[in-house]
Amino acid sequence: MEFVNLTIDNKTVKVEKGTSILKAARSVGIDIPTLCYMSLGDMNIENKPGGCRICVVEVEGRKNLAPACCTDAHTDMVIKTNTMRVLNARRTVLELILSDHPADCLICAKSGNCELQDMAHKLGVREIHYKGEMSTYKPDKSPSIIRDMDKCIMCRRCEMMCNQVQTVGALWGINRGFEAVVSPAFEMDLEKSTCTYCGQCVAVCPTGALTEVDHTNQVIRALADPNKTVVVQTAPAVRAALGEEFGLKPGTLVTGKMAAALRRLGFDFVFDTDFAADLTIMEEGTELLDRLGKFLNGDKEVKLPILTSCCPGWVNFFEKQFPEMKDIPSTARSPQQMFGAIAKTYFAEKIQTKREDMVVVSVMPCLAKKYECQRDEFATDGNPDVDFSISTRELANLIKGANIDFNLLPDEDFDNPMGDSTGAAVIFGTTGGVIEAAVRSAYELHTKKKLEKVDFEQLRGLEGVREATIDFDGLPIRIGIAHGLGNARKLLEDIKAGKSDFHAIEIMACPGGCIGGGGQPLHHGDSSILKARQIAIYQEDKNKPIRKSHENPFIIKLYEEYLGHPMSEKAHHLLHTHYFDKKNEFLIE
Amino acid sequence: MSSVKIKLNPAEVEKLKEVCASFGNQSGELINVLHKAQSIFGYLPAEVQEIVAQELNVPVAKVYGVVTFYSFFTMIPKGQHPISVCTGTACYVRGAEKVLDEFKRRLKIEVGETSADGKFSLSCLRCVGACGLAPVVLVGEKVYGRVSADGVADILAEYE
Amino acid sequence: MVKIKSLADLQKLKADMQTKVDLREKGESAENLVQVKVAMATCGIASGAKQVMEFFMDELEKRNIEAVVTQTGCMGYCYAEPTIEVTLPNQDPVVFGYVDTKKADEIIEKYVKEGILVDGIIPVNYETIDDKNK
Amino acid sequence: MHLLVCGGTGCRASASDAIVGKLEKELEEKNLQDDVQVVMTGCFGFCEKGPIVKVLPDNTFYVQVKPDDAKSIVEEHVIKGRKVDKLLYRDPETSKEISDSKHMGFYKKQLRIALRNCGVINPESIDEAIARDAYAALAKVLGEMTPEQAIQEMINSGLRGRGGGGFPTGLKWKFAADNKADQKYVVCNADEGDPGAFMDRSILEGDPHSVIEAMAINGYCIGASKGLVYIRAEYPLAIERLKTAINHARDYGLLGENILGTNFSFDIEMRYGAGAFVCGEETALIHSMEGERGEPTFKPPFPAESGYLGKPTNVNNVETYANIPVIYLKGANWFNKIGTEKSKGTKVFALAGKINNVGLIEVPMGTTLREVIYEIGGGIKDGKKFKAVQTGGPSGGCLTEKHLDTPIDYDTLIASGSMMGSGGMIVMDEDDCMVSVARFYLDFTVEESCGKCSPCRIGNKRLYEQLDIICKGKGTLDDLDKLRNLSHVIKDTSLCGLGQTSPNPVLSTLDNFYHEYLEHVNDKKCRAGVCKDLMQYIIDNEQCVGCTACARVCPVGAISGERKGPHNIDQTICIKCGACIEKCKFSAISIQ
Repeated sequence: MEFVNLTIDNKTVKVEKGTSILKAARSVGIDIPTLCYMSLGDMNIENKPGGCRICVVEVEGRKNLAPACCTDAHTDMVIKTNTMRVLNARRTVLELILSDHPADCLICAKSGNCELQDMAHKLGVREIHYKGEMSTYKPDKSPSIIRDMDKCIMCRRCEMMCNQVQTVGALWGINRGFEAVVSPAFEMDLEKSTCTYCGQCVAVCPTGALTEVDHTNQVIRALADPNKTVVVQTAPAVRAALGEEFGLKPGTLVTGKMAAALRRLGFDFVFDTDFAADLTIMEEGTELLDRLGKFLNGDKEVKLPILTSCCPGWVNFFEKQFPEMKDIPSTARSPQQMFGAIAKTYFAEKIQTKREDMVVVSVMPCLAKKYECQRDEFATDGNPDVDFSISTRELANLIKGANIDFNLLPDEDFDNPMGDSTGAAVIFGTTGGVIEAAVRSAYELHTKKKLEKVDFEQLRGLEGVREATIDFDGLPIRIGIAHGLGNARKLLEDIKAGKSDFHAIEIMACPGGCIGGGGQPLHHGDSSILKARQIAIYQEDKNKPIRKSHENPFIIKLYEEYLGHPMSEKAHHLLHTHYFDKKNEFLIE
Repeated sequence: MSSVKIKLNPAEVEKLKEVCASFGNQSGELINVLHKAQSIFGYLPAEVQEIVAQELNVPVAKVYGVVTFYSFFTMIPKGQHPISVCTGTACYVRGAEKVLDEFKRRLKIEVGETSADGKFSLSCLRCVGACGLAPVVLVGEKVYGRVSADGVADILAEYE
Repeated sequence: MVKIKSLADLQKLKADMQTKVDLREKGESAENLVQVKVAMATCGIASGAKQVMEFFMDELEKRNIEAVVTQTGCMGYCYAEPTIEVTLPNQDPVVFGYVDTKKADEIIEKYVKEGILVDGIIPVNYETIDDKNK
Repeated sequence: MHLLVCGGTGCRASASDAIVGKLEKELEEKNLQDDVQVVMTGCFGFCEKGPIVKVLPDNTFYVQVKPDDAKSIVEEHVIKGRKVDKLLYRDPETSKEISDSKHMGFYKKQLRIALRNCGVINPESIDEAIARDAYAALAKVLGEMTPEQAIQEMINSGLRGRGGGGFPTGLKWKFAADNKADQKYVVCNADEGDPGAFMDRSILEGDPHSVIEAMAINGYCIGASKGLVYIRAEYPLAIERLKTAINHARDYGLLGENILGTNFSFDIEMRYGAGAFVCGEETALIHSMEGERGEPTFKPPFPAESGYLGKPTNVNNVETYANIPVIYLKGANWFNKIGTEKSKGTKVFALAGKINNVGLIEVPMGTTLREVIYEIGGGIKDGKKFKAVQTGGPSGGCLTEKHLDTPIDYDTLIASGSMMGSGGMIVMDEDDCMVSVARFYLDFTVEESCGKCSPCRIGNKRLYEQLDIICKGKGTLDDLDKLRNLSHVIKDTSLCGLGQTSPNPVLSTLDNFYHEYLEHVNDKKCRAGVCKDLMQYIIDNEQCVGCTACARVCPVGAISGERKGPHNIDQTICIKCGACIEKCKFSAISIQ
């Protein structure tokens, strides 16, 4: 390994060759501010267009200032990060950015969590000396995401996520000069674009330009309505991240406090999406075994691999970009929707409440869930199975707004019957988790043998595309895993080309899986946060007394009392779905 | 963008697809393809960009991003007689702005627009390299040199 | 089309083409060259100016004298056709009358090569054609 | 006898192709088509007086020729040997006709290296080019030199990039040569985007083979077998001529496999620009060639390391290439004797603006601005007073009287607050308002900024707005300080050359014409009478006869008055269109 020695603010620094000035400076505690720069290094995600010019520093012998994020450190460089010249330039550039940014911080959704606001604070901007025309764009509200491009600072993070990481191609830089902005084609609404609502653009947006559609008011209204029974479900990944919004260390599990908070918010039943995740394994696992069995028996009608279908961003992706493959994914609905369907039938009957009087709220790490619960196929007579889906961030806002001191809450349990779950369900929150949960059950159901060890380490990790072979008692099952839609695309292209030898593939739209979802507390480019959440998820799994879905007593009871058996007609009706070709059609004859 | 989709001439669409194929449907040839597309259709409406996107297998957002980056590409159909006023420096210091203003005034359109009857469209261009004739105006392919604001009416009259 | 496969090919082509553009190079530096203008109006041609001109062109090249031979209009000395005007570098032009190929040979050998005037000069004030036309 | 007709864009715009047609027709009628050759050449440079027809061998230079003049040229000059007086150039000072271009002030001080064949050969004939030594340098390099030697020769010549930056060409080649790769590229930047600059276009139109040859030499030196020309789509003639030249070179085997019997292979493809000034920046150009938005990326990595398709790439501009074959033929030592200590050779300028002889000129480095403007340019048009000369296009600055005797080279121009740029040179006179000129350039920059980095995207917009406020008479002294600070920050922090130089017109006018800024700010006056908001149209009651003509023509109804009585202009309504002043037959309206 080759090293270089340089001086930054009179400190001698030794770093590996190829290290940027920014990283070199940070390694000795000199925190050069950045705005457009963002790195999730471990996941190979980096945004450094060198566009904002906030991180400029003075390099001796160079005629202009150098951007620290994309200038490599070289031996004998003498760098100053805080001279008069640098400070003036940095502040002037920030003032310029602010001069084209609405000053409505007080009412902005990102207020308090905005990197631009933080920067203005850090640099102590008290006056904007340069004023002039401001960019104005038509606001765009899709079912999941709001685009307010007046607030865009052209950091291009969203564009990078949408194209390089997700290969969705919904957002691109358009126009040039002062009019340049990131937008869908023809400045059409996001809803009409190839957007999957994965929300990764929102997750990385440093300002209020991209935010989620806020449903907290609808939830408050439902809670205040005495005629409504309000049921809440919380997705696995939420408990591993919610604490961050209350100053807790990333990776702190707050399952018990979360249940307590939801109860104090006034939800009538505090349930868990994990319950539905166990149910998903029953249906999806059975479908896998069914297709596998037919396939091995030479049934030409059956196609493999089977792909998971829990992730609504992923469903949107293949419906819009690979509609010709829409018969490959499992028909099992996502846990959110299975939960809603069971809540408004089985459970509603149990508590003798009419469907219309029940409101199902989901708390999700995800923005695509907002769109998913609005899909026509998930409603009965216009009444949706899940009424509102709110993000982890929105839940935190609800709790804060209700004057609840989250950190002082006791740990409480979920309610029954739909609050009980297994360790298999909780790992749905991370990449590799769904397939591991499926393997745990499918193995036992297929081989009729008990698993010696339920931890499948070979399925875990943060590698973008992973593969493993699991021995089903002599039958080698080939499993693929992809997270991030760009990685998913690679596997899909292979299947399309007939090059795939997998029996089952798990796909999650967001890098890291749901722990890195678009609705989670903002990571601001710190990938250690995602890792901590993943560790927490596996910890929760370990803590659970039951770790295989088919052993969940309430699931067993649900089949006994209501559904019959997996893939029964009733199960089909309530728990399965079908997919649509949503590729944009041209109106050309 | 208007929500009403326009109907493209099928023969021209076929030609466009052939153009894409002649460039091996390579995404790197996007700009070359757009040049040819614009010469086929006269402009690049959304529908044309969608076909190009599909043929070259690139997101349509990217095609739009490229189209809006380069001033040579236009999404507005040009008038029957496209008028381009050179606003290069040489023309500027010799009074191109007054000439441009006169065209705007007489045609009642702004730069980048097409007159209501579709007859004239007005655009600016940067230096055709005929600085000796500054200020220069192009109507279609025809070059008018040493144009003054007074001469604008005469030029327009040629096409009335 | 024949490919140029070597330096020799290229040089040969250049040599072939040289004469074609020679005029332009020499035109640029005409005052450093011998200029021969042959009056080629009707009267001159009738008196054999064309042959004289061809003779000059061939012979000057054969004898390795860099010169520009051009035709021009009537010089006004119709009585002495064919007339030619010879301008040596940095000298005033001299007009010769009654030039036939024999005379032409003499002009090349004596005047052009050595600067010695020969018989047949039209005794005028050495007005150049350019001046004359004004 | 040869009749050379200028086929540059400027002259063609004035129907020079019709002249060719007419000449040919006339010659045919007189049965002279075999004796007299009509050739359409590249630009002669003297665009102000175009279309140009040059008659060889007597080197007669006809100016402002119209197609109808073909008859007199053939009948008078060709047949009778008499020069056509009315088509001769007249010296603006002595009013004497000058028939030989050499004696014209415009050409006297010029030294044509890059333009050596422009206006001399038929650009569509490879044979004529070869006769003028085209491809001889390539033959020499391939036959006698190793790539290392050839690069060293280029370094020794001292040639610097003519596209604006002035980076030593030989060194650039060396970097690209030093990076090993299976494929490398040679790129010719022909995306000339400076408003008011047309050097590259003229070279491509007049002498395309010199560029092709130089690219091949470049390819040999760095180990590239592929060349790309990135050319503006707005240059149809240059594209056509270049394509023809490439095809001819291929036919002759001067492009393609095993050139001149060696194992060096090289071919050239065309890529088209689509109207983005920023694509003159090499990383932006490369992205554009790859079918992307032409946004620059941070260097390093330099294209020499990772360029087109991620491969080592060398980018040079057209004029740089045009210099190269001669350098190899005549030797580095010949070339580096021309010019100044640090800037060798010549530079082509597009001379335009308020000057008598607009055109394309090539002068040795070290020529003074005074020589260019007064001797070559023939002084200021209409006897007005010289005010400033703008060099380097939107990246350059405005120089004044006091800079006139500065020898022009890369370094002196930068020291004077301007830059060489690609070679636009715009002359301004007393009627030009320097604040407006700065605003004009910023308007250009704002439109051409790619928008990627904030100082350029927003900063230039704010600069423009500040200048606009000043032009409208609403500026304050404080604004002038802000302009200066903002300009410095934009230069200091922008991502690419566009932003790093875009404030130059502002800074140089602030430095050299601060008094004009002060007048706009303090006195609300524009001495050049350019800023509309600082003018008033006034009707002189004494002169006005009350004919009502002005009131009738006023588009906004700002003029009132009784018939036969004096009229008055309401300044709050007046839009200063000037219609009234044109209509008034009694000189009663004036601008104040």
